[in-house]
This record gives sequence, structure tokens and C-alpha cells, in this order.
Amino acid sequence: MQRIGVFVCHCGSNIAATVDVKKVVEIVRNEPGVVHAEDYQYMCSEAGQALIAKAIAEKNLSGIVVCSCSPRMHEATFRKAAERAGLNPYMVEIANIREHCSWIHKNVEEATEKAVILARAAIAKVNLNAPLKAGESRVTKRALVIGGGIAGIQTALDIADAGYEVDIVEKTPSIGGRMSQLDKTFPTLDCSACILTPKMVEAAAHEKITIYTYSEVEKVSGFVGDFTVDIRKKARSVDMDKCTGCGVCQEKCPSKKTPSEFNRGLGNRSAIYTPFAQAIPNVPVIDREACIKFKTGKCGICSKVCQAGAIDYEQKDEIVTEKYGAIVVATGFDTIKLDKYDEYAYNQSKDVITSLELERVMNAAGPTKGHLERLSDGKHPKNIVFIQCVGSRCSDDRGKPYCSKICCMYTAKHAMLIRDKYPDVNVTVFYIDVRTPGKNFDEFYRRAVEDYGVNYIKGQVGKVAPQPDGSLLVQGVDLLDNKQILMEADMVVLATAIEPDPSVRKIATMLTASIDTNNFLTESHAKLRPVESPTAGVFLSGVCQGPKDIPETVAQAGAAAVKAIGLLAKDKLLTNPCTAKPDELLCNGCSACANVCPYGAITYETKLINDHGIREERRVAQVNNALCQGCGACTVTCPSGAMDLQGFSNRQIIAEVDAICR
Amino acid sequence: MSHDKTKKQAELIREISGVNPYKCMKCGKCSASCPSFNEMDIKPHQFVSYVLNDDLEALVNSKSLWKCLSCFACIERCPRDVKPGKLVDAARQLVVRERGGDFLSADEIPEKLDPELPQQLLVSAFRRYRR
Amino acid sequence: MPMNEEFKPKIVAFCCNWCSYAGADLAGSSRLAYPADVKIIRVPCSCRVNPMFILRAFEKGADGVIICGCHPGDCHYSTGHYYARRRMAMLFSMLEYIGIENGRTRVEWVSAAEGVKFSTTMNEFVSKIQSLGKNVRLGDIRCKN
Amino acid sequence: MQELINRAKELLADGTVARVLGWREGDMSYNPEVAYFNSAEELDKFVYNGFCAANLSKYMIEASKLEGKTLVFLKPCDTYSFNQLLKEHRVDREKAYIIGVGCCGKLNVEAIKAMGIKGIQSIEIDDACETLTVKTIYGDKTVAYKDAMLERCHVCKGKEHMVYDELMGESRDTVDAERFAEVERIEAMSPAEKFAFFQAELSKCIRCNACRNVCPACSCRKCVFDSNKFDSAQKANVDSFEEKMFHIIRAFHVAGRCTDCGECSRVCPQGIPLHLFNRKFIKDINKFYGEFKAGEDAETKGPLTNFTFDDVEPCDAVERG
Repeated sequence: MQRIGVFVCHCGSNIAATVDVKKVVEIVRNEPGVVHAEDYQYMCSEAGQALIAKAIAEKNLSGIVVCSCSPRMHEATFRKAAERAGLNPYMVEIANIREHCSWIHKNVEEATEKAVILARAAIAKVNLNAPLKAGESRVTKRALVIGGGIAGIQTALDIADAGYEVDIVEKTPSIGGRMSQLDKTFPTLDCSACILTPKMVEAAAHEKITIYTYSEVEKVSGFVGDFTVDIRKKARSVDMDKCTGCGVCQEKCPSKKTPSEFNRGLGNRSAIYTPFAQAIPNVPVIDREACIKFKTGKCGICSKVCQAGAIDYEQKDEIVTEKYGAIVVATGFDTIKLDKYDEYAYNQSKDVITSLELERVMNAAGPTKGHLERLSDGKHPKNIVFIQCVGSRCSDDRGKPYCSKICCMYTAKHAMLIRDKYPDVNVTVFYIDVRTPGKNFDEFYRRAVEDYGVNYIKGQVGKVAPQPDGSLLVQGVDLLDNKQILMEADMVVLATAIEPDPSVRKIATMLTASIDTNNFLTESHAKLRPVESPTAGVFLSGVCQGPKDIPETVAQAGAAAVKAIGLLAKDKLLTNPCTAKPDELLCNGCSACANVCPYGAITYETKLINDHGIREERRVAQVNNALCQGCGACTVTCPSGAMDLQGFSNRQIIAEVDAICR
Repeated sequence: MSHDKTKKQAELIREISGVNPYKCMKCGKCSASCPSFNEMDIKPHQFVSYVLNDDLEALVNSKSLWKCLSCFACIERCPRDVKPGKLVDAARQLVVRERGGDFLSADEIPEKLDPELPQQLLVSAFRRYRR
Repeated sequence: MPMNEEFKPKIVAFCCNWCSYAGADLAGSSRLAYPADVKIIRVPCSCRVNPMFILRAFEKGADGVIICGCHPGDCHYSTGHYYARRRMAMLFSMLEYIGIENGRTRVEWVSAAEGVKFSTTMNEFVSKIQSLGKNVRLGDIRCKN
Repeated sequence: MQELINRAKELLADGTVARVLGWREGDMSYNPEVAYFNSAEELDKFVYNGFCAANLSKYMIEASKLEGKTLVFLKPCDTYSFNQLLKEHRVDREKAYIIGVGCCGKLNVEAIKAMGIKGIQSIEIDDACETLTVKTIYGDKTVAYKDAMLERCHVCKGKEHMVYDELMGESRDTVDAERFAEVERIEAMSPAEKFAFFQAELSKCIRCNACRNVCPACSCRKCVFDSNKFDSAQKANVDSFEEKMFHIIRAFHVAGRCTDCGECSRVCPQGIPLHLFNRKFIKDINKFYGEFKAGEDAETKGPLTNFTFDDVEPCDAVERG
């Protein structure tokens, strides 16, 4: 039998106003195992903790129950206090008589009665507690960054600069991400490539950074500090070591009809290609779906023209297995599909484009060499209509319920750039609200209106109708004038909602990182832990966590890096001792527990068991305490009750049930 | 109209239409889509505020109620599931219900027919308001 | 039980540590009242709730048992609540099958941010149990003379 | 039957197997018992007939620990149990030589007694398995084979063996009832009627543990009701948790693993239709998580160690169930 001390906190008047604290003390004093009971104003204060220490020493207590606020608040405080006084910290249980009692009940008699019952349950539990010791696990001093856009690059650079090895895994043939597709960036209008390329080069040249492009994360196992990751390096068909990046193969490749992903399908690329001129690495890949050699077996021109002999048609996918202490997800975004928005005629007219497509049109390296022209006939447009919130802020099933956050600013940027370069073009923007919180953001938008004469209309567009002459008839509304507007346009640009890159779902599952209904990764705490995933050791960088512009992405990338560095800087991690523990004598070896374990913490071993004199070889479950997170799924699936959870054992919970139902 | 009555009417409209007017974010997509916009005194995007402000009398008496073609463009395109077209529909039903048994008889219809009225609408109207 | 004495049901609520227990804490700090009949037992995850615990509670005189966990997809342990969902679906269906009044058991997904939902759920559940009255059946399942 | 004996002798003789697991004549002709045969001589006592209902798969748990292979005779439905045990690593496939035997449906002497036939001395089965001749102290009676079959054979899972090394003998279609009809009948009752039904049935239980001991899914080395892990072992207390919840918990423990072999109901001395618990779970599993036959193979994940993202919510399961 334990020697239990019960400490009832007044929490000023928070508890004492509704719970008769003295009465609770008097009643629980008579519970089995209780040898000491007292109350105090603030148990969590220095003085309160000293009371606990004193009682432990004087009464030789083996277990503690603190009746106070939520264990989520001060369980750690009281455990530490007990530990300082020489008691195992896991011999402390909390009865939550504040959040679950005094704060929600008004009647003193009722609340006191409930407080007594909650205390009894905690006493019954602590009677069955056993000392537990936190284990230790090692930290692999290497980080993995999934995604090679600006978020991933920045995170990798920051971690590498702190002196740790970093690997970047990027699924496309080059790092750079969405930012490399942009022409100019708000609110300063510098050229995107001019500020991004140096970072890409720096990452590639950094001695601590390894970049896996055209690669994907295939499998993740392990846990914080000790992840094991399989990376699939897809067959590039080009030898990275031999290729000099001369580009002759791309020039000579006869298959040139594949829509360029980098140009959002607005132009074509060859079957052997680098996505863009500044690609890193500057080594092309062969798109085997498009390559004539792969399709028909005949061709092989690239191989013939390659002076370096780098073309390798036989190359196979390669799996690299690496260990990491921390993983940063930076998988970024894509624009949503517009199939459900017939009214904008996106699929009917080439002159209705998304904003990201406009970036390519405006870019000197884009399909029109940077000239603003209609994609249908190459003519210079006179009237351009921008439509905001296409698919954003929609609570229907067509779009996304959130604000994509970047559209107001880039639309102002586009409008401004067009008016600046082509003063003859009329630019109209239909908006619901213009949202420009951010340093120099509203000023930027106002400049578009005041200095560049962009016509902002509060209202939406109902329909874009392509006319027989190739023009577009735009029907919208001006809500401030309360008038319906019919205007002709040569081009319509849709500020299309963004969504997390579809690859994130699979990655989230592999990492057991939770994801919200919009496929954004969930942060551990919306305010206080915004770059940490609830899964320990996994951090979030960039738009995978929520819509962000470049400055915010870079800031968050740095924050994620700091969190990863903070982890990598440790040599050992303490593990949660409340892990599953099998009773080998009861174990049937049936594997049910291993089937439900989300961490792969359960393995089976055949070993000699001495079961009350019967010695035989048995297949029994073994739990890896470093992997087990203590969810308890295995304990319930085990038919014989061989698997139990330390700290939340079957007998402990049943004792609580019994105490409550007494 | 007494205050209580309008309140009740507003509630009734919400109930019949199943529309939660609080969801409206005043984007104007409905008015931008409406083919009868210019014929209407109260514009589609304004319907919601009339319901929200319990100002049913104006809505019930507005021309808009009978100018709506029930083309459902606003219902289809409303990003917030507010669907002003449903409010119009509900307001019409309210009017019809209040008239009690005062329905048109079949003989009266030919003289009231507007030759511009689409055939389909007529049929659907019969189907809808017969009871 | 005399007619004039109000029926005070015994209700056990199993709450997962990460979402629902925190949701109950939030209900507390937001002062969202629910009857004192509800007593909460903290478990790491809804998947830790063994059907044995529920049957035990009923056998020991509980009138209702409710299990609260993270919303599907939000489990701290990623999959725990999915197993709990299947187990509880099976158990509840069985209890209904043997004639235990439907409504004495409930599963509700309550996030850490849903203090209001926690409180309304508990209020609903208690009034449901009150309408069902004292649980006698399960205790008497093998007591026919 | 003789072919089975001959084949068993061959396999013993050539050393393929070290022993044979089968059925032996019992004290009554309708009561054969499970037995090991270690020699050709012992095999002369071997029987296989309509009363050999016992499912031998569970015996293979212990047989798997013995030296050498054991020849075991499994009826089609028994092979499901064997597969399930294989999936749970309780039996060793390498230690078993399985002869899948044909089955014409198995008989239930209780069904014969229920026809009012008393003073049974012996029962003879005709070769075609069409009629039974019941010799009683009051004279001979004839009974149609079908009318004397076990409940489980009326809802037979099928003639196919799920796992075997060789097959011997023919099986017969015996299905003439809806498998879930009884469950549905109970589901349609009012809560009070349901409770009355189960209270009446479960009150008969004498806790002899026969159901648990015969059940191939109840193969735990130590049952939770015999261990102190749940504070559930309270044999002395008649009013205890264990006493009241035994059958519900047992059914839950085997849910998703039960092959519906029907042994529990067959062996219950009190005639409690225990299969009604298991079959309810099977029905629910099929309905909510897709058709699942435990023991159809030895690999598929069981329904309760599996999930989909949009499984039915427990409260909806009850309303729809």
C-alpha cells in the first residue's frame, strides 16, 4: 500500500469560492492509503511546493495527489517538486478540481462532492502507480528539408550555416519552386530571379547542403531525433557527374511538343530538358513519356550530340536511405483547378489566364519573351480585367474557404507593372475587399490606384463571355454605384486561389503530421508554436502551413530552421516513460498490437519463456521504448491483456472508474 | 406592418429558403450574374440585407420579386452558399401564402400571360405554386 | 428512489489528453457550465479506452459513458481515434442489440478549441441520460431468477 | 472413412507425419471424441462421420509445439479457423499436414432429442447421408439427416477448404437458412424484448467455460478473466463484473477474428445460442467495413485492427445497425 499525501489547492478564490476545500481535506483523509492531507492558498507557489517537499520528507510519502488546476497547467511543476524532494515524479497525480469543477459549477455542495470524487479517483490511481524513468534517445545531427522552393532553400541555408548537415529533397528537376516562376515581387518590384538565383547558388555550393532534385521522399520511419528516410532518386537518364550543362541535347532533341510545366503549359519544352535557364542543378532530365528513344527505341540523338557522354538511357531509380534528427516540410503550393468555374470561360478562351500564367507572360524568359500579348492571336491588349478571389473565400464546394492572402498584392503589382510599361492599356480590377496588411503593402496598392490609374471596382464578375470577334465580354457589378457593368476586354486575369501542393498529403501521412480540411499542415499551437508540427521533430516552413507571401515565407523558414537547430544541438532527448509494456507470460504472439501501432514500435521475438515452470520457446511482443509514444492502441487490441500502458494501466483506469462509480 | 409580424416573416423566409443570410460576404457575385439586374429596384445582393434587417415589407412589395427569372445563376455561383435566388423564391411563396386561397383560376391565366415569358418558367411555376 | 428526489446520474467521460481533455479545460476556463454528474478520466488517446472500462463503469453503477477524442484526422497519434471509432461502433451496436437503451453511450470528437462543444455535448448527454433514468439493465443481464 | 485411415497409415509409415489428430469412437456412437493417434494400430479406432463436428484447428496450437508434423483432418469450415490461427502466429503451418475432408453437414444429437426421441442407444447414418436410424430402447426411429443438422450447417460457409495439403472426400451443399435471420429477428425487437431475451439466455450460464475452451479464437495463453490485469478475475463473487460481462467481453475479444464455426453454441451444456453474439459482430462488420470472412486467408488485416478515414461514427452505427 502506498503512503499518499493529498494537497488541496485554493487557487486563491478560483477553487475555494465554489469548493469547500477544508471539507475535501477532511473527507479524503480517510481514503485508503492516504496518510497526509492539507490545503493551501496556492499549491503551485514556492511555499506550496515546499509544503509538498516537507510532507514527503516527514511522512515518508510514496505517492502524491494534488487537487488543483488542470494537469496540463502544473503537472510538470508538481512532478519536478516531487522529484526535488526525492520522490519519483511519476508518483504524482493531479485531480483537476478547477477547470473541471469549481469553474463550471455554482452550487458549493455539488462542487465539493465532485471535487471529493475526483480526488478519490486520483488517489485510487496513485495507489497503483509505479515509479517510471524517462529513457534517452540519441539525436542524429542532420536535417531533411522536403521541398526546394524559397522556403526549403532558406531553411536549409539557415540550418547549414549553424553547422549542421542538411539534405533538400525536391521533386522537380530543379530547386527554385514557385518563386522561380515569378517575374517581379511585391512590394519592391525587384526581379524574382535576381534575388532567388543567388540563394539557389549558395545552397548548391554550401558544403553542408546536399540537394536531391527529381527525387521524392518514399518512406519515413523512426521518431524525433532519429528518423530514417528513404529517398527515391528518380532516373534522370543523365549522369549528373558527367553532364556539363552545355544544353546542346535540349537544342537537338526532336521531341519538342511537351507543354512546359515551368511555363504553366503556355509554351513547349523538349523531351530532354532543364525547366529553366538558371536551373540548379544545371543538368537536364529525360521525360521518358515524351522521349522518342523511350517510346520507340529509335532516336538517341541526345546521346550522339553529348560530348561528355552523360546520357544514360539505362539509368534506374535509386533509393537513398539516410538518417535525420529533424525534418522540415516545405512543400509549397499550387493554384487550384478552374474546372468548376465555367463562368470565367477559362477553358474556352486562351485570353483568360491565371495570375501565375501572367507571371510567365510578363517574364522575359517566358513564352512571349516578356511582351504583353494575347495568347490567342498575339495582339497587344487594350483592356485587361483582373478578377480577384477566384476560388478563394468560397464556402461552397467549388473553391476554398480561406483567403489566399497573396492575390490582392500581386494583382496590384500586375496592374501597376502593366500600366507602367504600357500606359495605353486600361486595367480594371474587380475586388470584394482589398486586403493589404503588411509593411508598405497598402501604400503599394494605393500607388497602383493613385499613381498608375488602375480602375478598382468593388464588386464581382458574374460572367466572361467570349465573343465571335475574339474579344471577351465581361459582366460584373459595381456595388458602390449599384450598377451592373458590361465591358469589353482583350484579356482577363484570374487571381486563382492557391492550395497546398497535392504531394503534401502523402508526406503528412508518412510523417504522421496532421493536416487540416484544406490540406494545410497543422501547427502545434496556432499562436505559440506556429512552425512546429504536433509530431515531434517535424517543422513547417512556408505555404504548406498556410497561405503566405515571400517575406513571410522566408521569415517562417528561418523560424523553422531555428527550431530544427535547437533540436539538433541536443545530444540526447528524454523520452516519455508512459510507454506500452507487454507481459511476456501472457503474450500470445498474435501480432494484433503490431498491426495497430502507428510508430512501428512493436516487434516480435522468439525467446525462451519460463511460465511457472513450463519452459518453451514463444513468440512474444517487444516494445521499443524510444519509438513508443504511449497512445495505448495496442493495449486495447490485445485480447489477453498482455499489453499494458505504463502510467495509464488497465488497473489504474479501472480503479478510477470504480472510484467515480462508487 | 407590425414589428412582430415582419420579424416572423423574416424568420419564415429564412426557414423556407434555408438560407443563412449571415454567411453573405457582400461580394456582389449575384448581382454581377443577374440577367434581370436592370429591371430590379432592389438588387440581388441587397436581398440579404433586407432579410437581415427584417425589412420584409419593402422586399415583398418590390418589383424585383417578379422580375427574377429563376435562372439560378446566383444560386449556382454564390461562393458563400447564400443564394439570393432562394430568398426571392421564399419571398414569393410568402406572398402566395398570405393571399390564402386567392389563387388565379385557370381561365384568368391566358389574359395575364406575358408573351415574353419563357414557356419553361410557366410550367415550372405551375408545378411550384399549384398547391 | 423516492419520486421527489432528483435523479443524479453517474456519468463517466473518457477524454483524450490532447484534444478533448484540453477542450474540457477550455470549457472550464470559459466558465461554460455543465452538470457536476460528469466526471472526467484522462487517457492519452481515445484508442486507450478499452470496452472493458465502459462495461466496468456500467457494472459499477454508471448511467452513461461518453468517450471524447480528437476529430478524425487530428489524432495526436495520427490513427488512434480511427481504431477507437471502430471499436466503439462495434461495442455500442452490441449493447443496443442486447437491449441496453440506445443513448447511454456516446462518442464525440471535441478539439482543444471546442470548449463550447464540450459543454453543450455534456449538457445534452446528461439530459439524455436523465430521460433514460437509472441504468439497471446491464447490471441485471444475468440476474434472472 | 477407411480411405482416411489408410492414407493416415501411409503418412505415418513414410514418416511424413509423426502423429495423427482426428476423432475416435466415444462412449456413444453419436459422441466421438478428439484424439491423437501415434501408430497404425491406434488408427483402427479412428472414426469420421456425421457426428465428428469438433473443430480440430485449436488442437494444432499444442501440436505445433511437438516434434515433427501432425496430420490433421479439417472440414471446410475448420480451415477458416486454422487460417485465422495461422494469421495470429498461434499455429505453425510447417508442423501441420492438412487433409481437407469432405463434409455433408454435421449432426446435433440435441436436435434429435428435441424431436421427442428418448432412450437413444445408438444412431446409424446411411451411406448417402440422407437418413438416420435412431435405435432406442423403445425401438428404431428414422430421422431425415437434414433435420438433425447443427444450426451452423444450415448456414454453411461453403464447401471449399481454405488451406490444405490434400483433399479427400466430397462435400455437400447444406445451406437452407439465412445466416443473419436470427440476428435480424432480435434486432427487430424492442429494447425491452431484446433485454428479456438475452437476460433469459445468459441467466442460464453456469460459467463452465466450455465455450471459451472450445473456441479457436479464444486461444489466449491466459484469459483476461483468469489474470489480474483488469481486476476482472473474481471467481468467488457471483455478482461480479466477470460474471455479468463475460459473454459480451468474450464476443468483443473475438470480434473480427471469429470464423463463426459455431463450436461455442454446440458445446454449451445449457444450450445458450452464443453464436448470436458473434454473428451480430460479423453482420455489423460486413455492413460497416465491407464483407469480411475471418480465416479466408492468413494475411488480410482484421477489421478491428484496420480502419478507413470515413468509417461510420459509433452513434450512427447504432441508429443504422
